[in-house]
Amino acid sequence: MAEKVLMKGNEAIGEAAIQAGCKYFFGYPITPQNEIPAYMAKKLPKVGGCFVQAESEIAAINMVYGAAGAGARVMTSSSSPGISLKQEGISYIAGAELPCLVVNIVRGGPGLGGIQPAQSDYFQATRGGGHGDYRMVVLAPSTVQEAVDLVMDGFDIADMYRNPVLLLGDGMLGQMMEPVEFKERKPRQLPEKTWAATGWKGDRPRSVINSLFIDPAELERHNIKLQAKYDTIEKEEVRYEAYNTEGAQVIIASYGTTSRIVKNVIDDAAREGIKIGLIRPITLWPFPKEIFAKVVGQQTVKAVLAVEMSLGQMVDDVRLAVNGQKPVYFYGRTGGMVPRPDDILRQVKMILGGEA
Amino acid sequence: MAEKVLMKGNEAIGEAAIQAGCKYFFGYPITPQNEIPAYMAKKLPKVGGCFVQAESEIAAINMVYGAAGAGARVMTSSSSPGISLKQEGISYIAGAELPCLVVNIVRGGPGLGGIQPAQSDYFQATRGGGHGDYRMVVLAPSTVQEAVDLVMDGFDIADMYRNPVLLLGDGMLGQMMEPVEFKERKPRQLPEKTWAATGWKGDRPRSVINSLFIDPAELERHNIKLQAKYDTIEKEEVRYEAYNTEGAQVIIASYGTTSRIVKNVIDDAAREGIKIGLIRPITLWPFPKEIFAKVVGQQTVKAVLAVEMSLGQMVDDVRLAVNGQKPVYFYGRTGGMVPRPDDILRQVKMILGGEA
Amino acid sequence: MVKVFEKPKALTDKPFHYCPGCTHGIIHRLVAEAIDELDIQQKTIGVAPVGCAVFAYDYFNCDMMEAAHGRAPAVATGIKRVHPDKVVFTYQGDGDLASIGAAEIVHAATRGEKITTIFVNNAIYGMTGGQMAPTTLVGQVTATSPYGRQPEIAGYPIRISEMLSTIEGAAYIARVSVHDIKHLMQAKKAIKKAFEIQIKGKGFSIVEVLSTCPTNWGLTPIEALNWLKENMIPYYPLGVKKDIDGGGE
Amino acid sequence: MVKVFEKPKALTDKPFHYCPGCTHGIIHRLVAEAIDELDIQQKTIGVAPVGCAVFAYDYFNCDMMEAAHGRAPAVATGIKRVHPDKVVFTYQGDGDLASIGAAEIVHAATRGEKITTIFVNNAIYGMTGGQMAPTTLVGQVTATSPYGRQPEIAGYPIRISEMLSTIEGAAYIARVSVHDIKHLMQAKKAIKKAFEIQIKGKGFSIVEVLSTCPTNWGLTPIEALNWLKENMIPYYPLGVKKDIDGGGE
Amino acid sequence: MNEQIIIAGFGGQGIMLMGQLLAYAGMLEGKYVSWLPSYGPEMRGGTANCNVIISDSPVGSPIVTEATTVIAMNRPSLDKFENSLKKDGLLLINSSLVDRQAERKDVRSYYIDANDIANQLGNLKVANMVMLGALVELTGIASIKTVLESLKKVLGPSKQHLIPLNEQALERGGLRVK
Amino acid sequence: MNEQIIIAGFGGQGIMLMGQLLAYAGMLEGKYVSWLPSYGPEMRGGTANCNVIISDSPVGSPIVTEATTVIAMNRPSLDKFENSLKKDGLLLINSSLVDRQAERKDVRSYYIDANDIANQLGNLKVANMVMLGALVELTGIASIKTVLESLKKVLGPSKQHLIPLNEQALERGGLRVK
Amino acid sequence: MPKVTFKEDLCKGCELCTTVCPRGIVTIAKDRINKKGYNPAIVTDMDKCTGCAFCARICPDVVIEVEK
Amino acid sequence: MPKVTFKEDLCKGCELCTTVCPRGIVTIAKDRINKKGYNPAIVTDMDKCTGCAFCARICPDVVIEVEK
Ligand SMILES: Cc1ncc(C[n+]2csc(CCOP(=O)(O)OP(=O)(O)O)c2C)c(N)n1
Ligand SMILES: Cc1ncc(C[n+]2csc(CCOP(=O)(O)OP(=O)(O)O)c2C)c(N)n1
Ligand code: SF4
Ligand code: SF4
Ligand code: SF4
Ligand code: SF4
Ligand code: SF4
Ligand code: SF4
Ligand SMILES: [Mg+2]
Ligand SMILES: [Mg+2]
Repeated sequence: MAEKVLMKGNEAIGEAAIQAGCKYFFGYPITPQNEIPAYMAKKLPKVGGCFVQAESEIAAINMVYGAAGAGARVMTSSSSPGISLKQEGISYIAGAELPCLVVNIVRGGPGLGGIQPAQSDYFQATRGGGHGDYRMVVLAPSTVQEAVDLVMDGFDIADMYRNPVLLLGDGMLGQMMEPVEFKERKPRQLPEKTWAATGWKGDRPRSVINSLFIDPAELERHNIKLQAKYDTIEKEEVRYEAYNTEGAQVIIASYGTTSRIVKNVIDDAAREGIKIGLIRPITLWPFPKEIFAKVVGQQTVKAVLAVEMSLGQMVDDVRLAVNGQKPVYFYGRTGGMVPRPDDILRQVKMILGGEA
Repeated sequence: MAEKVLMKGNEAIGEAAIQAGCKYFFGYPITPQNEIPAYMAKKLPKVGGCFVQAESEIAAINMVYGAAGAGARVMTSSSSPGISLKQEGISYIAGAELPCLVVNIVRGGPGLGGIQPAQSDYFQATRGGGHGDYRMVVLAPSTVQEAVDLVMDGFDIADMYRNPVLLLGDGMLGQMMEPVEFKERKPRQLPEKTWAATGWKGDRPRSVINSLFIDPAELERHNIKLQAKYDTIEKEEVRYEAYNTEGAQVIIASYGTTSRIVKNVIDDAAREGIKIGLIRPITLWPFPKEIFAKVVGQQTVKAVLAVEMSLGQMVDDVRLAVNGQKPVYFYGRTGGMVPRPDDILRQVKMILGGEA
Repeated sequence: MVKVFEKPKALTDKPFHYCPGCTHGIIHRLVAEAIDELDIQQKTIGVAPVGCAVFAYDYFNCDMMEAAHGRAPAVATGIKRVHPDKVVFTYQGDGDLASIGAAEIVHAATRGEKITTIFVNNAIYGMTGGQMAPTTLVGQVTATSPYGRQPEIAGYPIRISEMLSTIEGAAYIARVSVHDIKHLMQAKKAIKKAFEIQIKGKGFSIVEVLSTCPTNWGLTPIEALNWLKENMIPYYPLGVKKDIDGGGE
Repeated sequence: MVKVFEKPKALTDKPFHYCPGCTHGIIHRLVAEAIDELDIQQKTIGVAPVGCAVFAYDYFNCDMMEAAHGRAPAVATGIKRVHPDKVVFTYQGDGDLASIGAAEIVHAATRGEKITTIFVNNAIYGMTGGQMAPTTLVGQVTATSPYGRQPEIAGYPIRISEMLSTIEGAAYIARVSVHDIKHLMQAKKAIKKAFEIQIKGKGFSIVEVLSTCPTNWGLTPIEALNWLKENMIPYYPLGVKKDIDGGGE
Repeated sequence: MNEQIIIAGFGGQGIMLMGQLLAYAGMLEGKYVSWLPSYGPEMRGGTANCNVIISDSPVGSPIVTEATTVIAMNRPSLDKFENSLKKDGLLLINSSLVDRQAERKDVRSYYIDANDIANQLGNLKVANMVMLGALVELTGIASIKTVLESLKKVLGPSKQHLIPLNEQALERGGLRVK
Repeated sequence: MNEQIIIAGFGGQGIMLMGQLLAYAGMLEGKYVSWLPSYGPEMRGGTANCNVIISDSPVGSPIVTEATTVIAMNRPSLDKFENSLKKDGLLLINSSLVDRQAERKDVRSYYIDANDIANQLGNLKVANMVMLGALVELTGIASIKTVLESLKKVLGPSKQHLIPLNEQALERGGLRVK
Repeated sequence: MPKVTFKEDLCKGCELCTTVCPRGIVTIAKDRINKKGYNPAIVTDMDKCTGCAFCARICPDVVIEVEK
Repeated sequence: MPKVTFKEDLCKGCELCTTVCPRGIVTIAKDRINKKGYNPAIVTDMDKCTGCAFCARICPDVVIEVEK
């Protein structure tokens, strides 16, 4: 077993990437993720890699496109406004089917907003803030350890499917320290990157990294191919945690750091004889629909409550998953405010009391 | 009655904006919307306005921010990749509560994609491709005349609520010609722009256009205020067309140019004794949920079919609106391919035959 | 007794949030003095950047807009086109202007946009905690150049004033410093001149002001002024780089 | 008999889609000839722009990537950092490089990125149907300057080579033309030199090639070459603007 | 009336204008109309086509999937669109440039040597008007007068001197199929 | 054990380090731990605080809403966090800089003249270690030995010469509340 | 004797080659069109050719090959 | 006689003013701290003041007013 170390979320993300074999990082400063580029600037040269501070988030994501197309494991990170700027680039990466890891340590918005933790980029993350029919795999860790594990898995998923993967954290996750362990992982069987542009010696077809299909029939074929890939991902890569769900009266849907607060609420509620269950999506896309359908079907369950640090974004996916079986409620804080356990519990009681 | 003229969608959009009092346009070339900036470049100087070709879509949207903050009616237009680039700026405009009209003449994606008509930016449009909790009003005309009318209404809605409004068309709408009439409109009662930055003479509070709230409690208050505004819009501004819905066996949900094809299908189906109804959202956000709930509740309705030029984006909203009452199916073409009436009809028959 | 020095009217009463000894404060005051002397407070609209000066909208006592990071020149363009009779200025840091906003400043100059830019070059990203800027000197240690800026990896610092001087639409370009009284008086003159150029409709004007960041340089305010003088000025020579209105070097 | 002229190996067999007489085709060939002569086809990775040359990935017979509009220098940076031993070039139009991609080219130069850029300046946006570019000449009528480019509104054309020459990391900068045999031979020399500079690891190199757009200029191909010579060259003087390896003007 | 028309040819043959005039004329005669062009990257020498619908009821899809009329101004256009024509539809072929006969036997085919006629009129550019003349003659979609009126609006004041030539071309086209 | 600790003071007082050492020590002693800092725009002279949780079971929310311990290194911190303390909680006040007494009577308050003690030790910077010494003494969260071990890891090889001074400070702090 | 070959079907009839031939022997064949629909360029009098390859060098479509 | 006034509570003790006074009469009051928590700047010997306002001009926080 590897040694446990106490690390900041942001730094742990950087270290996990390096241990996953990521040698290239292109980024631009923005709070609250600045420790990621700083860590990479310090460490990458020592592993024969390269850190480049790009002139902007747009340049950074396009450098990622170049490095990914050249066959490298590569990463960028930013926070909300910076991620908005990357949307065109992300759409290109998805369109050209390149693997990479994008990290969004979310802060309050819209606009310049604030710098405190938020989850208000859920729509952007899961629906593609960019143009066209594409999807990113969205991983939402709730602890620093999980962030480390998901960074490593994320690179594998990206390479497996030739698709960008987004790690969605928030300022709290990025700034906090927790013990982490960098575990030995058994490597996933990954396809070779025969498609990469590495210089053409005639021993394989010429590599052309591209997302232009001027003939609409061709573009549709490409889109359908992408869709088939997304279907496979929806089948193979769904992850979630179902906690205390059996016989629960209310199911709370919550992800990331917010779900940790919900766990406190579950304990508090238990003391008062209220049974709350938690479904914590770990992949926000693909969304764990089936477990909702299943858990919510229980007789005991009166309602579902989505708790988010936003004004209601994941709640759409929860409603889609629940599909009218049970009422779905929402409670959220936003702008950098973090839900308090007692307020969440009050919501649950209101729901059970028929007041919500 | 004003004279009818035959106009290209893109040019009609430009003319409508000018007639609505828009004097400033900032844009960047991209197919298939190039006739909009070209029209504005030609006409704005003649009405004492100003056309600026920005150095990029990002500069354009930020010029819009500046001009809107300075109190002007202002507009920009682009197509999919360019709209992705504007996401940060749009989030700023929403955050600072500035009114403006953004036009997206959608083409196939992702990435560079193609230039033929598509509706695959629905998610981006309705969910906010940018960061943070915000919404744009999204208007989806299906004819050139409706585009003209909605451009004019769009400016009013923007001013009314101090919010960006998106006009979502596609290459077909932008490129086609139809007869249009620029009707006399009775002006909506709009609030004065006392908040605009126009130079401070001490006769009003100093104008500060801003979206930064460093204190999360303040940012949350701001977000809740925005949310209240969005709630009002959801109540006041929903628009749709319900066509042939009474006693329909299948309800097709479709918007924009696609809905025109569906209308052909409805006629074709009628000839075969199949009754199809159409719900055509005109505002994609706010989405016309209630009419779905109502129409779909009819005994006769066996199912709902969403038809889109995408691989399934609006279908989420349709499902949310139908909320499990009836099964919801999807049929789409993508990448610039346009659904054919016979293929749509085949889908309907499959649904009715239980094969879908 | 007459006041020989008091707070300019174009500054609000809000105390600056800047770190002790940070020369952003001096530069704010110089801009405000220029506004006062030209008596244009009522017709000035300022644009704040994203950077330590983000709260400039709280300090300048005129209408203000806060722009997205790097986009102040585009925002100013939007304002100026709507109000050609107003005086529009941007206040931007080196990360904001020279890095993410490089295209916007180049094109404001290219269009000969009749705005004035105050460009505060402190060779670092202050706000975000001291990362490398395009203007960071070779060898300078920052959060993202932990081994000192290495030209092999990160290239050489960019001289914005010299670069913009090649652009026809730029009417007035000067680099100044505020590390001592003599230089800050020159800085003020340049800032005033830049506004005058705008008012005369000559084109785009920009004043690059060398500035300190004691906090992220890891120096005391006094040491920081010396570091500026000894390290920045040799690489960033002061002077009027362009003046289509006569003058220049 | 020996072939004194044949299609270079670094071009595929795919016929160009360019309009009749469009000099993009000549420039493609010159680049390919340089690649052949330096015998670097197997280690060259090219980056195509968004513009009429978007399909360059079909024409250059080496590994290629298609970049987002304006971002080719960033994409090339990503490639070069992963493969420092390869030769990486971008091929970009004036809308792509001088307008939307202004920040990317300035910063590739600033970082001294060891890539080569072929910059095709045809004073217009060809692909999208003839809109004004930052390089469009004063008075030139385009789709978005229907009354001719007016400096009051749109400023003056930007001279990219001169602007980039102020940047330390730029090792080689030349402006050339292809309007006649003599000039196109010089153009080829410059392109080859630019690649050599990259191979030697000296820094960033760029060749600005004046080019025609008969279609959107509304001229015949022959008239277009003359228009280039008579109107573009006086504003965009030819020559080596910078050569840290010796030479230059 | 529900005319679903495809007009196709080389870029530069005035294909788009033909369609626009037709739609304009239809509008002037009180019909519902739409015009939809093909569009693509700007390149000379490409092919161009447009869809025109002229109808007594509001136009649904502006895309013509089953044409009532196809005008093929060159060979590739005939190859591409012959099969889009519905049974008994009208096929107008510019025989000056098309070196084959129609393959469809279930349609009404007309061969008009539009370029030659235009040449005779002294301006190759009006070949499109010749075809248009033939079309309105055959379908009665609009009168030549209305087409001319449309042309006046589309051309703008500076080009009114071109009207007589175009009128001649329209008439010659009409005569050709009378 | 479920210690929920808030540590607050001026930036520059070593607040963050205190919290990190505590969390590190907790981890070394086999507990579940988390450390969460306040963060904001980089400005000198601001206030800083962090939340530390040390628990026998996995840490849910890393945010301390009801503290078992509050360390107030200056007056504004006391003003801000005194009320976050739960009944019977521990309130450690740096009496060198705080010029008032605790208002809460339902908590256990200790006044430690940390700056003065640090001054006596010849380095004002170790005032934080003095407080930390007092804390571990009072709570038994970790031994001074583990805290020192943590410090060694956190400081890195180049700063090991600082260990003895810090050890002294920890001990002096412990003694102060014994 | 030098030999100039045209891949005629690639020619777009742009006429650039006709302007650079020092011997004035490159012209456009007005009487025929190639597959692309253009009048192609030809050499009228190969005997006069110097093999200078100017025509080939200016051709934007790499239509021409020159042997000597 | 010139008069120099400090809005003491705005002072951040940066000491810049102490470096520019031609008479060397501006110093930091080490013995007290202001509301913000800094040792503020003061003039020790107002009689020597020339009213040159250098101290005010270099002060980044507009703490100083000078009358003459
Ligand atoms: C799009 C975007 N990217 C990054 C940031 C984060 N950010 C805030 S300030 C800043 C840099 C500030 O540096 P500079 O412009 O030099 O100003 P200074 O603070 O040094 O005065 C950055 C990168 C942001 N807010 N938005
Ligand atoms: C983000 C984005 N904006 C705009 C476009 C549309 N677009 C395609 S090519 C082009 C300009 C091409 O001009 P230039 O770079 O000068 O190349 P040329 O065609 O003249 O060779 C533009 C604006 C796009 N594809 N993507
Ligand atoms: S961080 Fe630097 S630039 Fe920002 S206020 Fe502090 S000293 Fe000034
Ligand atoms: S549009 Fe212009 S630049 Fe593009 S291929 Fe045609 S002539 Fe060349
Ligand atoms: S090779 Fe020279 S001489 Fe011969 S045809 Fe070509 S241009 Fe003329
Ligand atoms: S230059 Fe080439 S394409 Fe042009 S006419 Fe001559 S051979 Fe044909
Ligand atoms: S006004 Fe001049 S002399 Fe007087 S205290 Fe200030 S700096 Fe010194
Ligand atoms: S310069 Fe101003 S802030 Fe600094 S010590 Fe002097 S008075 Fe105080
Ligand atoms: Mg800076
Ligand atoms: Mg161009």
